Amino acid sequence: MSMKKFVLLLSALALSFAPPMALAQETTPAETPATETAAPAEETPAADAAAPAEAEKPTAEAPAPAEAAAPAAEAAPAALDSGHNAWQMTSTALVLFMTLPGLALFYGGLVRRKNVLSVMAQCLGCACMITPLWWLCGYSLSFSGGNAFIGDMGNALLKGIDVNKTGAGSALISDGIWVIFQLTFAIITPALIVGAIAERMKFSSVMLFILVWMFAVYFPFAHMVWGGTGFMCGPLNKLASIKAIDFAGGTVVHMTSGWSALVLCLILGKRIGFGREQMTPHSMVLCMVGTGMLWVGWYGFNAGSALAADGIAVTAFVTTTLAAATAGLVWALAEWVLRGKPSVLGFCSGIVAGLVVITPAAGFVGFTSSIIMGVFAGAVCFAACAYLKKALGYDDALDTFGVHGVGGTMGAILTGVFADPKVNPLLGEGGMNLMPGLVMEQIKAVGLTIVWSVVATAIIAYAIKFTLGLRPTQEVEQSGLDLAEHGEGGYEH
Amino acid sequence: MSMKKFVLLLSALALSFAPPMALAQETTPAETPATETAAPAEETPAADAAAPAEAEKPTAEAPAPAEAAAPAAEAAPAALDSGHNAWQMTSTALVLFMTLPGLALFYGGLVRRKNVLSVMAQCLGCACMITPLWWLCGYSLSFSGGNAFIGDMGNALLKGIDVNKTGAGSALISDGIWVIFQLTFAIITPALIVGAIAERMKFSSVMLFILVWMFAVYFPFAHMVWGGTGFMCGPLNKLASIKAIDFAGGTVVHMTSGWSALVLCLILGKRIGFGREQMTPHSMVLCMVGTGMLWVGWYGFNAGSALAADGIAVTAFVTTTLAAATAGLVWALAEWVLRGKPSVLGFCSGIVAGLVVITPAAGFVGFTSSIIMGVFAGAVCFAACAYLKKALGYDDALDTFGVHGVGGTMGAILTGVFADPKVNPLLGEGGMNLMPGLVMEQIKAVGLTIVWSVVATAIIAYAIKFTLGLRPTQEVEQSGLDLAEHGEGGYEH
Amino acid sequence: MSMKKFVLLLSALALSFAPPMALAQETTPAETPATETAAPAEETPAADAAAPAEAEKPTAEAPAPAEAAAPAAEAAPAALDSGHNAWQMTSTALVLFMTLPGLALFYGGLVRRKNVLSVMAQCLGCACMITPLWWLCGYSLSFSGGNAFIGDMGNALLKGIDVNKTGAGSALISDGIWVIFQLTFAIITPALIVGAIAERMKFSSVMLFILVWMFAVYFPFAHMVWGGTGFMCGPLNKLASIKAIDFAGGTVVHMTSGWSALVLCLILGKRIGFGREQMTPHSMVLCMVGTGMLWVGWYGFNAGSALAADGIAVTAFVTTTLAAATAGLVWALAEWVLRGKPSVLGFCSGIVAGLVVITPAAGFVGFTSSIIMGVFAGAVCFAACAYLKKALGYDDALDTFGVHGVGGTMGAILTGVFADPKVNPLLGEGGMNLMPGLVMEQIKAVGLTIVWSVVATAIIAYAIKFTLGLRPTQEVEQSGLDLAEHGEGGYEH
Amino acid sequence: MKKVEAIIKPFKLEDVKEALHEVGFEGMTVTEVKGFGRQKGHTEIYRGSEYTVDFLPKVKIEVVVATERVEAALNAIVKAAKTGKIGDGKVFVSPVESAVRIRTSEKDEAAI
Amino acid sequence: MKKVEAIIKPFKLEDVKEALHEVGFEGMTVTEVKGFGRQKGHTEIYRGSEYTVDFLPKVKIEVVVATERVEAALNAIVKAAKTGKIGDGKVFVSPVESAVRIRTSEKDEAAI
Amino acid sequence: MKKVEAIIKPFKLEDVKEALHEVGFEGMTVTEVKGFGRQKGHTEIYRGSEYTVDFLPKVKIEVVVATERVEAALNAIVKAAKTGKIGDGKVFVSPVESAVRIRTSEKDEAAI
Ligand SMILES: Nc1ncnc2c1ncn2[C@@H]1O[C@H](COP(=O)(O)OP(=O)(O)O)[C@@H](O)[C@H]1O
Ligand SMILES: Nc1ncnc2c1ncn2[C@@H]1O[C@H](COP(=O)(O)OP(=O)(O)O)[C@@H](O)[C@H]1O
Ligand SMILES: Nc1ncnc2c1ncn2[C@@H]1O[C@H](COP(=O)(O)OP(=O)(O)O)[C@@H](O)[C@H]1O
Repeated sequence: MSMKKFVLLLSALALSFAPPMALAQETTPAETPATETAAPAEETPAADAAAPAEAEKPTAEAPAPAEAAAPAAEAAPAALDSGHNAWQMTSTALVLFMTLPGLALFYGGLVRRKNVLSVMAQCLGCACMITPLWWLCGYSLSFSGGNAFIGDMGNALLKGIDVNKTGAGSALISDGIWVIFQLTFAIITPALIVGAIAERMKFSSVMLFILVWMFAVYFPFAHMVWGGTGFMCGPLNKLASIKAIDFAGGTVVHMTSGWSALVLCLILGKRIGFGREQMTPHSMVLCMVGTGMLWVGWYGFNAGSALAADGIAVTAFVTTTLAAATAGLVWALAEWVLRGKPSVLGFCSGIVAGLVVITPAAGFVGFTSSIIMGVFAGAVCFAACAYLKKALGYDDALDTFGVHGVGGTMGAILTGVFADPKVNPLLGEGGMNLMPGLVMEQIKAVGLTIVWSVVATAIIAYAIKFTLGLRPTQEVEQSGLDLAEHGEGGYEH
Repeated sequence: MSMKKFVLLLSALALSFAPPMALAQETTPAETPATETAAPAEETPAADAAAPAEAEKPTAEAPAPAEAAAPAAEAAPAALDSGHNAWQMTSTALVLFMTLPGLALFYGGLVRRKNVLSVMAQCLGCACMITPLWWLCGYSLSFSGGNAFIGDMGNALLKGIDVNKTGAGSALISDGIWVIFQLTFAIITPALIVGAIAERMKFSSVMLFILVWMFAVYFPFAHMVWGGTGFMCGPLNKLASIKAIDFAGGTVVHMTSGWSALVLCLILGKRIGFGREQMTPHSMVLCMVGTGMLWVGWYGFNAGSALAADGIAVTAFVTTTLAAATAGLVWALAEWVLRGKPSVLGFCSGIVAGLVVITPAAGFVGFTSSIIMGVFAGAVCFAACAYLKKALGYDDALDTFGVHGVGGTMGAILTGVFADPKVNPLLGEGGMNLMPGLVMEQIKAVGLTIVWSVVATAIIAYAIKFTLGLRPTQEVEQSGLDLAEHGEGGYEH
Repeated sequence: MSMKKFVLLLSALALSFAPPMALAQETTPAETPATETAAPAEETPAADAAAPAEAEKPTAEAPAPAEAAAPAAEAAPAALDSGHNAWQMTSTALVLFMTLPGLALFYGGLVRRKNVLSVMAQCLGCACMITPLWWLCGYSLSFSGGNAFIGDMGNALLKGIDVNKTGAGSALISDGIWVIFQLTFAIITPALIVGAIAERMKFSSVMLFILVWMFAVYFPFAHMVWGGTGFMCGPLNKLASIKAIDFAGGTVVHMTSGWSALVLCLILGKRIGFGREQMTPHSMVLCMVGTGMLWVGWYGFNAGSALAADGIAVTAFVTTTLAAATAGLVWALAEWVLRGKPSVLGFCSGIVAGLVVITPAAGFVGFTSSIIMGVFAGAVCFAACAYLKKALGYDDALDTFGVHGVGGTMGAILTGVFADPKVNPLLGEGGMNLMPGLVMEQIKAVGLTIVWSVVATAIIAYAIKFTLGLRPTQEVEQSGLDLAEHGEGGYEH
Repeated sequence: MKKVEAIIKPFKLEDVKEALHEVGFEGMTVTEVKGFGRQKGHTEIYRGSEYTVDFLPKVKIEVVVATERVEAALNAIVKAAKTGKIGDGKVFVSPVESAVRIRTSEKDEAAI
Repeated sequence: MKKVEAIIKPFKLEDVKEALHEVGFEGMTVTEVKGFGRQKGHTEIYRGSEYTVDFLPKVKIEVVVATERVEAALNAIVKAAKTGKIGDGKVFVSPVESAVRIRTSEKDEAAI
Repeated sequence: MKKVEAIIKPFKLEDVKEALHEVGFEGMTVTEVKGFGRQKGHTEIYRGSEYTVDFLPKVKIEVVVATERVEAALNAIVKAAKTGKIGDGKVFVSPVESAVRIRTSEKDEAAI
């Protein structure tokens, strides 16, 4: 089976990145504990380092590690700032809005009429399942202490989260809103995978896959990239093995979901009738509405990742806008030139691609860089969806891989290329001094993310395939998942 | 007529709660004036009492009574805080978003195609009619001075509302935004009733009913629960006869609308063909989109009710999220186990039920309590809609009673059970010392709300029934209200 | 051709306003340079003048001119205020939301099914094209120095925009967010024109028209009205030839787009089958959803135009609410009385009309004035759409002129009538002393806007007509623009 | 065999279906159609533009029946669909020469 | 009686309806259908996936007429529906044996 | 000429169309219909209210063919549409007396 071969090939390719990682991993055990146990005041990472450069807010983009922030708080108790806190609540609402109903509409419009509710149910299922999970242990495994790869159970049941304290996320916003802000990221990431496997996977299997995947991929990555002791958290962890940067989730969100989506859709197989039947979007109108909501919500995602209503947030706001629009324009123009017509789906896809690509870079790059990244986003993701998919023949139903996988990977690397300490002093010598060799660190982070996502997804997917099974019966698939799996139709008959 | 009997039964049941209320009412005439005339500085309720516990914001959830805030303002003029004010404006926009288009979509998707616009027109009608009414006298009757049951005309035409002053709602947000924030609550409450009577009531009668209902039910309840001299405003009124708490509108919004909806739909009668014809939702897609918007908008509703971007707001934000998702999960799981399939409507209904139940509790309970309340919300409201309605046979078209009536009532009582002074110091001994006997006070508040809503609605509904009439002709109802009442169709034919 | 005559008539009418303008223009060359070169400290306009009246925020509504703010900043460096900045980011997201997907839905629902995507593509095209243009030179031409009519290239490529600096827009928000806030206005303005020419203009011609129109109309007007050296910027430019006021874009946004829309739709001609075929909205549901989003987003538009989360923002928030609802009520009542039925489109049209009319006045008028303006908005725009259009016979497909042209013009004039220095001290003697003769100044501004928009649009439209051509072939128009121009259908077939 | 084809008011579909069931017709095919006839359509006004929607939504029911059972089908339909108001619709009867049940390849009377 | 059944381009519906009215046919039933024939459909491209939509939206008009008026109906339709371009459609005539007006139970010619 | 009218399961449309093409039928008209028959519909539950949706979505294909080619069309359809499960549908054949191609006014066999 060519599909099987493709997965093997991919795993091989993925593993070729592994050696340096393995090395890196070996070295950490020795170093990482040190961070946790000792962490002397003068080594407190981001919090102090960035302070002189940007007096009002210690961390420029990511959480001050809990253990680091605590002593600092004692010395000079950081007060909840109403403005920063207001922005963080707004941002959190905006990121939830991206999934419900943004992504549900974007994806829902692209499937066939008979499957629209199944996609929406999967988005709702993500929100409703992951939220209590986050309370139970998800947040804790992602952000509470732990080693370089995963947190511990210190904040299980959100124990120890005090709304009147700050420092878990940044020194100026409530720890409580930080928890929910991060939750909204944990909700949308697996929901993105839904796009690749749409129209042909059992609801029970989707939910089970996501449940396991959160432990196997999401929590570790949230911890590794944004945790104070994380393996590749350049901005906060002086001892990080990979000193990479990721402003709002290029690796954590888009790459993990994009690459997992590819693998899962390969293992799952193509939709019945793929390449033979019409599988046109049943409502480009819904898709366009979802795009608008995604764009608007993304301001919470990117500018909210500044964890303050400050200059860095504004930088993220500006670069997000410029990249999204530019990529939308480029994609539509590419269609116009190469296919004769600029389509609404082209504009929408380009906009989302631009948003994906700028995500890891949003608070690290300058305005003009974001325009250039937008051009890349539009052009490369267009090519991935229009040519690469055709050439390789996998059935990534709604192009999760083409947009989030390819775009996320490209964005992570370009972030290394365009990152600018003048834009974000945390990168510079006054901060964490991350500039030297940054591109290589980004590539390492990209490699680790691909390997991990591909391998973990393959294992989970095969495990479910041989137990619960992945696909519904042919009859169910042909008559549509909405009726068969949810007992409802999207529209009155 | 069994319907008539049911209404009688209900009124009887309702009145069985009355005696303690009546007693309470008798005692107030003597006490209430005292609040207004004397109100010596040291008795100034919430404002001062809560101050030490939570220095940055005097009132934890509800308006500082105008008369109390005024002198305080002179002593130390409370300045408009840009962050709190920003959050209040955002919240206000979010609550309007809940009605337009959130609720309009949620309800609009659930009716049959031929009635989708009628539901939307009723939502629009609420917004457009109640806004000028609020300016005229609604705000004033709700929040300006007055006695224990209703305000006076002191702020009619919004006279005396100064955007640069604070204190009407809280000491840190502009009085102007407080007025509009409260307006958005006054808009959505009657709009909720629309769900129960959908598809079979004349537009003119709906609007007339709502107009009278605002005076008979909404303004009094807003005043009683959130007014500084209110009959059951525990947090602000030391002399309140019922020392109940209601963070964001369990009694004021969900119970009044839910119980009124039940009575109105009983008096109105069933839709033609009820139980015989297919009355399936014409677009679960719209319903799901509306649900997403309701969830997002509800952050304005609940976290906005903190009247500040502070820790209490964050508590409300967190508990709202946890309860909504948990209830959605529980409802869908209940369907899965009991009916074989988890439906999109199940997720959506559960989410809304969770939001309803947490509303009165949002800023008063801890994280884990909100998860428990979410479980109750999902399970009990599911049972109410799936079994109770069937057993009793009333035609609550879109389950306003099952979700808002049942959920609101349960939420109000559970708020008493789970309220925690460690979460909100206002409840504790350093604050208003509301904990002793709180559950009983909540039950009294619930009883009064049911009696008042049921009786008032019955009177108004019968009055309209015997004058203007409630229902359109059979032909109009069968061909759909959209064309007959609004001269339009929801979709091109 | 009656159409040609009408355009001529209009131009004649337009030019009859010209003489006083011409005069005004003549006098400026002498005065304007002075502003730029000298601009002595004591003449620094708004920034200082308004300061005593409203200590916390120097400019009440519009940008402090860059050159004026700079020296002030040196003396006492204005810090980025987290609350104001948070509100500005929220507002910016809200204004984008108005276009994507708000306006796209509002307009998209009103066209026939076969053209829904073409309207959406035009909205997307505006966002994606104008954003990079804004970065390239649009912002600079609008807000960087320059003469009384147009800015210069000082901020091309957003050079010199520093997110950590303030003053470009107001002294308390980041210059970066000011740039993007203004961008969202630059996006929605041409998108409004799309409504008039819907269903019958080539996509390429629409985009080309808009591209040129931005240079010919939008950038100049943004500069003239809101630029510190602008020709008719009363609040900031002591030397302005027309001392008019426009809070959030009555002239800049609604009048330019409304009048241009009228001229363009006249030159373009009517849709094939106009007056003979059914051209009913294909989905009033989408239109209603769009209306809700427009209303909610408009809070960003109007209250965001305060450039701070202060009392003026709250004033704008309140007046916006009151005017929108009142106008919606009045329009629906007018239909009810005159046509027998209140329609959803009536509510929606009224709401939008109210929002348009209050736009120039939002932060300048009192509450009760906004109710009166709402009544005018509902009544006059209803008459314009229901009677004027019929009488004159032009095919303004979605009533851009009837609502934005007529409403914007009326709003600009009524702003002069109802402006109140007690509401906004900037208008009074302690501020810029704009009250004397304000109505006449407003009328001058209105006249200049009409002349300029009409003439510029006529020239651009004829130029495109005789080169690229304006209309698609008859067959394309009849089979729908979606398939022919974008290769997609709005809904599955 | 004959095809009995009825054009009726949409809200009568349920009644007609039941009436047909009662006299033993289980199979039928239903199509949503637009009808023009004496019954007037309605007027819609959108911001001053008046549109007369001259068609009315109708439902077409097709039942193929053995020739001797035409009368039974016809009567059942007419009785159930009648409201007595204009626009109730028509029933047409036309010849069908053969029928095949796809599943079994049964022919003619056996197929329906 | 005969059934005259025309499959035409959708945008010609209005013209055909008027033409039929002019020669005295008031009643008709219209169905939205998809047509396959010589006329080619169009191609849609969604992110690189090409779909040939091989059907075209058409409208089917059914008029039941007295046998002697078939020619009149046919001519009216053909004249009004013709554009001369491929895909204009067809008209088919087939026998109808009886008709009933549901409202009045009138039969045959009186029913249509 | 005859009209061959088949009511089939929607997902078989593509197969039937191809089968007809293969034996030389290029033109046909397709309508979305709802079928009632022995095949059971499904149940939908909305918050406790159960609805039995008793119709099933079907597709109706109409091909007008020369009398001698009826058999070919019939066979092609039956073969392609068969799944062997209940609800596969029916094919009906009925007489057509004349046909006109609107574009050219060609008549009868030449028109189809
Ligand atoms: N000659 C006809 N051919 C086909 N359908 C017809 C014909 N006349 C009427 N109909 C159909 O019957 C429906 C009802 O006819 P109408 O004249 O309105 O009322 P009535 O059936 O009461 O006479 C029409 O809407 C149309 O669908
Ligand atoms: N044999 C047929 N049976 C039924 N309908 C047909 C047949 N041939 C064509 N049609 C219908 O007529 C329409 C027009 O036919 P087509 O071959 O495209 O063009 P023309 O009518 O100009 O020859 C088709 O789309 C189809 O709906
Ligand atoms: N007597 C009939 N007249 C018209 N259509 C029929 C008739 N009987 C069945 N049909 C159509 O054929 C479809 C299939 O019939 P059904 O009885 O369910 O299964 P089968 O074709 O396997 O016998 C039905 O859904 C209906 O559309």
